[in-house]
Amino acid sequence: MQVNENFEPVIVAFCCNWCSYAGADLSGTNRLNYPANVKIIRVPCSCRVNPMFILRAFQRGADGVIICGCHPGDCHYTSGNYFTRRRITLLYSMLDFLGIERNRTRLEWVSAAEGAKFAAVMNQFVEDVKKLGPNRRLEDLRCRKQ
Amino acid sequence: MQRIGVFVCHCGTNIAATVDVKAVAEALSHEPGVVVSQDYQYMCSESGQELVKNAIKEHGLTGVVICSCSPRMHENTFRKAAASAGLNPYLVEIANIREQCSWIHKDIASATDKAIILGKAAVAKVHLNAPLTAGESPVVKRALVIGGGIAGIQTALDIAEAGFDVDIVEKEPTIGGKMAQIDKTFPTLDCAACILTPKMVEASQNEHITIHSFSEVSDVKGFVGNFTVTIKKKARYVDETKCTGCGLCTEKCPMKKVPNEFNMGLDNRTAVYIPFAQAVPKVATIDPNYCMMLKNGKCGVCSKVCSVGAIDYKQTDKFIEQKYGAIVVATGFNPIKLDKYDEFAYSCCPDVVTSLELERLMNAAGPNGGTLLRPSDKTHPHTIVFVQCVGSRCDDEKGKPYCSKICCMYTAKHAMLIREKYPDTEVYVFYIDVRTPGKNFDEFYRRAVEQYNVHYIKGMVGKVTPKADGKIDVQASDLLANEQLHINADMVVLAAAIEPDKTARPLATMLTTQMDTNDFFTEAHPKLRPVESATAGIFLSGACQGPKDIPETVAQASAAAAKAIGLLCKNSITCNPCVAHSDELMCNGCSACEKVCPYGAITYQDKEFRMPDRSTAIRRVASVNPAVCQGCGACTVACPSGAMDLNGFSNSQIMAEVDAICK
Amino acid sequence: MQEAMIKRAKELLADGTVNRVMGWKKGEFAYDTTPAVFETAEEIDREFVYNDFTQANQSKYLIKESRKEGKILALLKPCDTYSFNQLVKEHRIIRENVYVIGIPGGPKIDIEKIKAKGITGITNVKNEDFTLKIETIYGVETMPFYEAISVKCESCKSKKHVVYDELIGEDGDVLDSNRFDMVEKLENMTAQERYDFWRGELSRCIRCNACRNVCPACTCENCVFDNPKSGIDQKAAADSFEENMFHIIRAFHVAGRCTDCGECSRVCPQNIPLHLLNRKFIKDINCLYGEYQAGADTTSKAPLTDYRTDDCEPSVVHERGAE
Amino acid sequence: MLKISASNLNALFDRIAEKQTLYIPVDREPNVSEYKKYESGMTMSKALNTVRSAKDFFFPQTENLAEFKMSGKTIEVKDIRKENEDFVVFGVRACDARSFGILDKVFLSEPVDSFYKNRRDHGTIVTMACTRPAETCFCTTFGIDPTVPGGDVSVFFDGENYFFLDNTPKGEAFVASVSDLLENGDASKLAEVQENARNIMKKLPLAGLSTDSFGGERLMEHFNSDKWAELSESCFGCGTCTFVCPTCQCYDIRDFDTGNGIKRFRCWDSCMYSDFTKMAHGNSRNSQLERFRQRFMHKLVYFPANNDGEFGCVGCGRCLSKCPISMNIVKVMKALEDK
Repeated sequence: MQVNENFEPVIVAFCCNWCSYAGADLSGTNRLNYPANVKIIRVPCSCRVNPMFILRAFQRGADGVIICGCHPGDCHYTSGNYFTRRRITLLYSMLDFLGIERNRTRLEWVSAAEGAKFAAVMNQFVEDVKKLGPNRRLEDLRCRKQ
Repeated sequence: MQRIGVFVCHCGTNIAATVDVKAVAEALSHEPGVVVSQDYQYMCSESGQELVKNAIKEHGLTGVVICSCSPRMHENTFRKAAASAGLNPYLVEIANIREQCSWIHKDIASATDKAIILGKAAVAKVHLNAPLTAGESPVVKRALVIGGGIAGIQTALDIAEAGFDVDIVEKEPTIGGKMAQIDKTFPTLDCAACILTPKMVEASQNEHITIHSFSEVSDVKGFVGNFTVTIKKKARYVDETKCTGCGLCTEKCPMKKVPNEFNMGLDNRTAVYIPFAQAVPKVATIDPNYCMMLKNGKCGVCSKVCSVGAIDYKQTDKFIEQKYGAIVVATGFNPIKLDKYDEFAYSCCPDVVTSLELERLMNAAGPNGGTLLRPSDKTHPHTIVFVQCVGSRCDDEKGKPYCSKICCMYTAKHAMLIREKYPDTEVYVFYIDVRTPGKNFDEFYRRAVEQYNVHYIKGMVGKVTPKADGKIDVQASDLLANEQLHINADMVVLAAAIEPDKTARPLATMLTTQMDTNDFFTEAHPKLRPVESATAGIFLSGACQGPKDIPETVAQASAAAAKAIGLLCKNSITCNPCVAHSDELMCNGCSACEKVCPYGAITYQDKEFRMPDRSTAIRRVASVNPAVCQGCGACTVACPSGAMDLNGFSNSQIMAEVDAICK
Repeated sequence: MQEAMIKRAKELLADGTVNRVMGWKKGEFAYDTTPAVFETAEEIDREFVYNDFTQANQSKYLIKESRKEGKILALLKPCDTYSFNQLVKEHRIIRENVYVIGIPGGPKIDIEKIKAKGITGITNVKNEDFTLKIETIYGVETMPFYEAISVKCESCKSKKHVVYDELIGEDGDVLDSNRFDMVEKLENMTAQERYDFWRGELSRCIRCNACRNVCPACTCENCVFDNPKSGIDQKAAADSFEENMFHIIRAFHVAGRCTDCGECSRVCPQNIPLHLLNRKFIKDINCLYGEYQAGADTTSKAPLTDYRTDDCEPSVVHERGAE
Repeated sequence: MLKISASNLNALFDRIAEKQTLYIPVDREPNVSEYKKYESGMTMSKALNTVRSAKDFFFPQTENLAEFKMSGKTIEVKDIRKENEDFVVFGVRACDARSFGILDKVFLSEPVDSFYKNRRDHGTIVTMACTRPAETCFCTTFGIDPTVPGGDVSVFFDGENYFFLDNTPKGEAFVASVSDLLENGDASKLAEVQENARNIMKKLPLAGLSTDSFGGERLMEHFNSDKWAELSESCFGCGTCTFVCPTCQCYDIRDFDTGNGIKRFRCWDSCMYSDFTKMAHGNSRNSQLERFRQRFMHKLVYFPANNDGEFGCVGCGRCLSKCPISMNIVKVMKALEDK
């Protein structure tokens, strides 16, 4: 596949407040690099992420969406990420069914201690999305930047 | 019209070295609604906060965006600053341009661009922030302890010690639980009754403690600080207030063939009974399954002999309702039933017993007065085989996947006691692993092996077969010697796995607390909140949360008490205002939100509504109790109509952030 | 069958068990039956009809009807009973106010399949030994019955009534249906092929909302797509994204609740196979979280309000083989 | 009369498409047709009519009206109107041809809708006479003769040849532009074909339907009829009838925030929808009965009252075949008409 070196994808990352957002902070504290393409939105729990938000991001021009939450079993709210896991699995499966590229979506479990993992996950994800090129199958043409 | 102030922090050079903070402030000053946009060396410093406060007053700000370090660091600092300047603290948003920007990027241009986008997202969000007020709800200064074993007793005593009223609900006629049935305790070998019964008496005499024995919790409503609990006092056909516990009725009762639960059915009791001599309350109870009077109206002996007229055959179940601020669950455990373990001949051979049965057989108050005799022929056993992990660490559906934790130690105790008292007895212990973590535990086990010559054999017992001569053939494998063994035993003792009491699951449903697949209550956090349930105001004490020995149980009981006391000390609870709320006009009443709420914060009620066409309709709608909701947001996604939303993280706020980032 | 239903409905009206009967009313042609509520025996005699064309799922009407004074008789086909049960489970239908008679279901005929043969001017359709005799103003035409079976009946999942107070005719069994074949076929395509397929289908959407409004799982007081406060309201699909958005979100909102009654595809004026989206979710749920049939009972936990600690990770989607 | 043989029809299409955009009805599935932009090799559908009406060409489902661009705190308004290109719609039936007249009354009366007018000015409508009507047809109820279909150019088919008759100057220009492909032909068979079709129309199940009981003067009587409750009770409130209808012309105007600006667009609306007529004070029609009544009152009473007795329905029958519950204007008329 041809990779456009100049393509800078827009990546939206939803991070739960208790684990993954703290994990992201930790990767900052440890000065672990990941691309500036990633912009984080803080949510109380990964189970707060409504499929609407994910579609909204793609509509508005995101090229990749990643959701990060506490590891299963470690949810601050005990069960939130278990619901997340089912919902997001089904949603991603549906997007795949509609022919949307699978690698534009991801769910990762990152604990507050896993700063290194957070950076590694983001590096990998940005690279994967770069390979895919701009999101064309699930964008709203009206929102495309002129 | 919104008047938003943006404050960009340099954090010394932490931010300013990689982010052009002046450019960020300049760019954000052009965002809609932004009336002031400034940068400063250290925004969290006293003078930095002053800058924010002054701007709030000077510009009449309706929202504040701080571009700085992580909100996990200083969100509270800036909220407090805003509040002191008269702005609702929840109108402050933080853009994290340090941990999530300046510290991870090296290129100034891209880091600055990103910081601007993060700032724009925060501005977009703060446009939609609503002023929130933390609510308060009063705390009823009374605790309920469910279960009157050593866990429940200890918790109740500790709470009472702090000066709060506490009720114990115990389903049996007496408190004491499993510990009352135990003979000696490891690793000190002191007498269980000697350390437990004084506590039972102390509980019964404490002015702050009320014991509801022979009672069950039948309904729980409400939430942290304000539970309403219905307690069912089961009919015991004896007036507790009159009965003196003299025991005359139990002597005279003609129905003497009732299996005695306290002695694990190894001997009999009468239909009217007091479970054991030191029972608390020491009050008789009539067993309606066996009492001739209650069954067919022919007898009445107990009533005739009772000098205080305490017998009341017409007594019925009574329900009392009481309000509590905190509830502690201490429902304990039971050994599993072994009827599926045919290979150990438990059902067919009386000389194959469980460890708890052995406790009674060896107890001075037990069926044999403390002399260890075979149940079948009352002879002295010379060879005893202990089988470990019966139903524990088990892959199949007969048993439990977990380690029951206490068996290794009590078996060592049993083996040691038998060797001590009956040195002519050979004792074999078949084990998978011997697990002895705990203070003085391993020393204890080694004493059993080294000092008392107990034969520990790593291996499995394959089959136990009763023989015609009254002996028992134990067929086993010795994994270390790699050989098959046959032991000609007189008794076999099975270390049955322990499981949570059967009353726990319906109770968990009433309490809206969570359980794992084994029916143990789930703690709010396995490491950091081990004695709290995820449901606020519900605490966990003892083996209901997982297998435990006595010292651990008591430690957890006191910890649970401390947590309950911490709650009861408060006059009211301040609630997190970032909680879910339901728009009743949009709610369908489908219950999806209720099903995903881990806290039981959502209830439904039928309400009358005036419909747009001016008719009146009764609709089932959800409401969220803000005192119970913890703000996870699971319900907001489960709700298809969007009636459920979350304060501080509303659908529109998050979408505004998405839009700003993707712009 | 129609006679037995009329007889029993009139009996229940007469003895006061019910005060209304929900059924189907004759139309202008042989095939255009309309769901209707009857209040008298005379109305029933005059207009009640049950035939090969009475396809409409009546469960959704019972939300409103079960909240009215008195009790209503519902005549439910096997597939309708699933929707009914699901609505009872979600507290939408008040069960006590409905007397349910289970009636035999399809296969029903889709008039459009007859018209697709070029047959027009239809004045009557008779089913004679599984051959349709279609009378038209241009003469009589015939076609095999099975070629005219409606899409929803072609892959019938169950002939069993999961709820009823009494039955007319015999109860059947849950069937081993082929309903996931098309989903599977699509899954086996490449992402590009799937994208092209769905673009072709969904681009025809005119956002008439027929699929949503007929759907017994879509019973929101105010749909997010109609509610300006939701942030995703839209009146028309002004961009291809919005066509996708509407159908994805709608399928997601009914995931785990959709009984696969097939009404969405039946009513789509543009013949978009919308049921495939719902079936995709049903298939995924069955494969990933264990067999689940919405509406089969009124007590089980719906898959999306439930979880297991050992559920699979979303990577199962990403690892499904090459795109 | 000028004609072209059936075998040469595609040559005609190719010629038209050279100069203008041409739309013809094409089968999507057997006998399910839709208008498509003509590309060489496409075959014209033999189905009686398209699923969607032809109103889309002049009144599309969504249409941008204006754009606002925001830079910082300033707003710039952009007029995005531009002159349309010429186009031809081929194969429009008499009912749809009549619908344009109804839409014209709405959009071309003052104030003139410039978006609509622009499209109308640039579109040439080539109609096709009906020979094989369906049971759902009732255009004759509204005085339409489907064998004389109107439009800028009427086309008649006698089984072998297509005959062209221009009705307007635009039609004349159209015929002239393709005259080298046409030849003079004997149209004698046409009268027979037309007579045959008219006879079929008389035998159709809905042939007896009449508008006698309707019109502006019957307003209060019909508005207050107790039949509406029963008629509307099964209506789900979807917009299928309005969206397949060639004469429904209600729309909503909305703003879409793209993140970089606002696009103001209009889109079809349906009086069947619960938020139709929702205003700041609330909604004046809160029940499905009121909404349902509105649609049929509009077509049968209000519209003729304001438009010299012309009804707002052309009898195309689309709503009869597409309503999910088979409730439609015919059933309404039959329920309300004088017995």
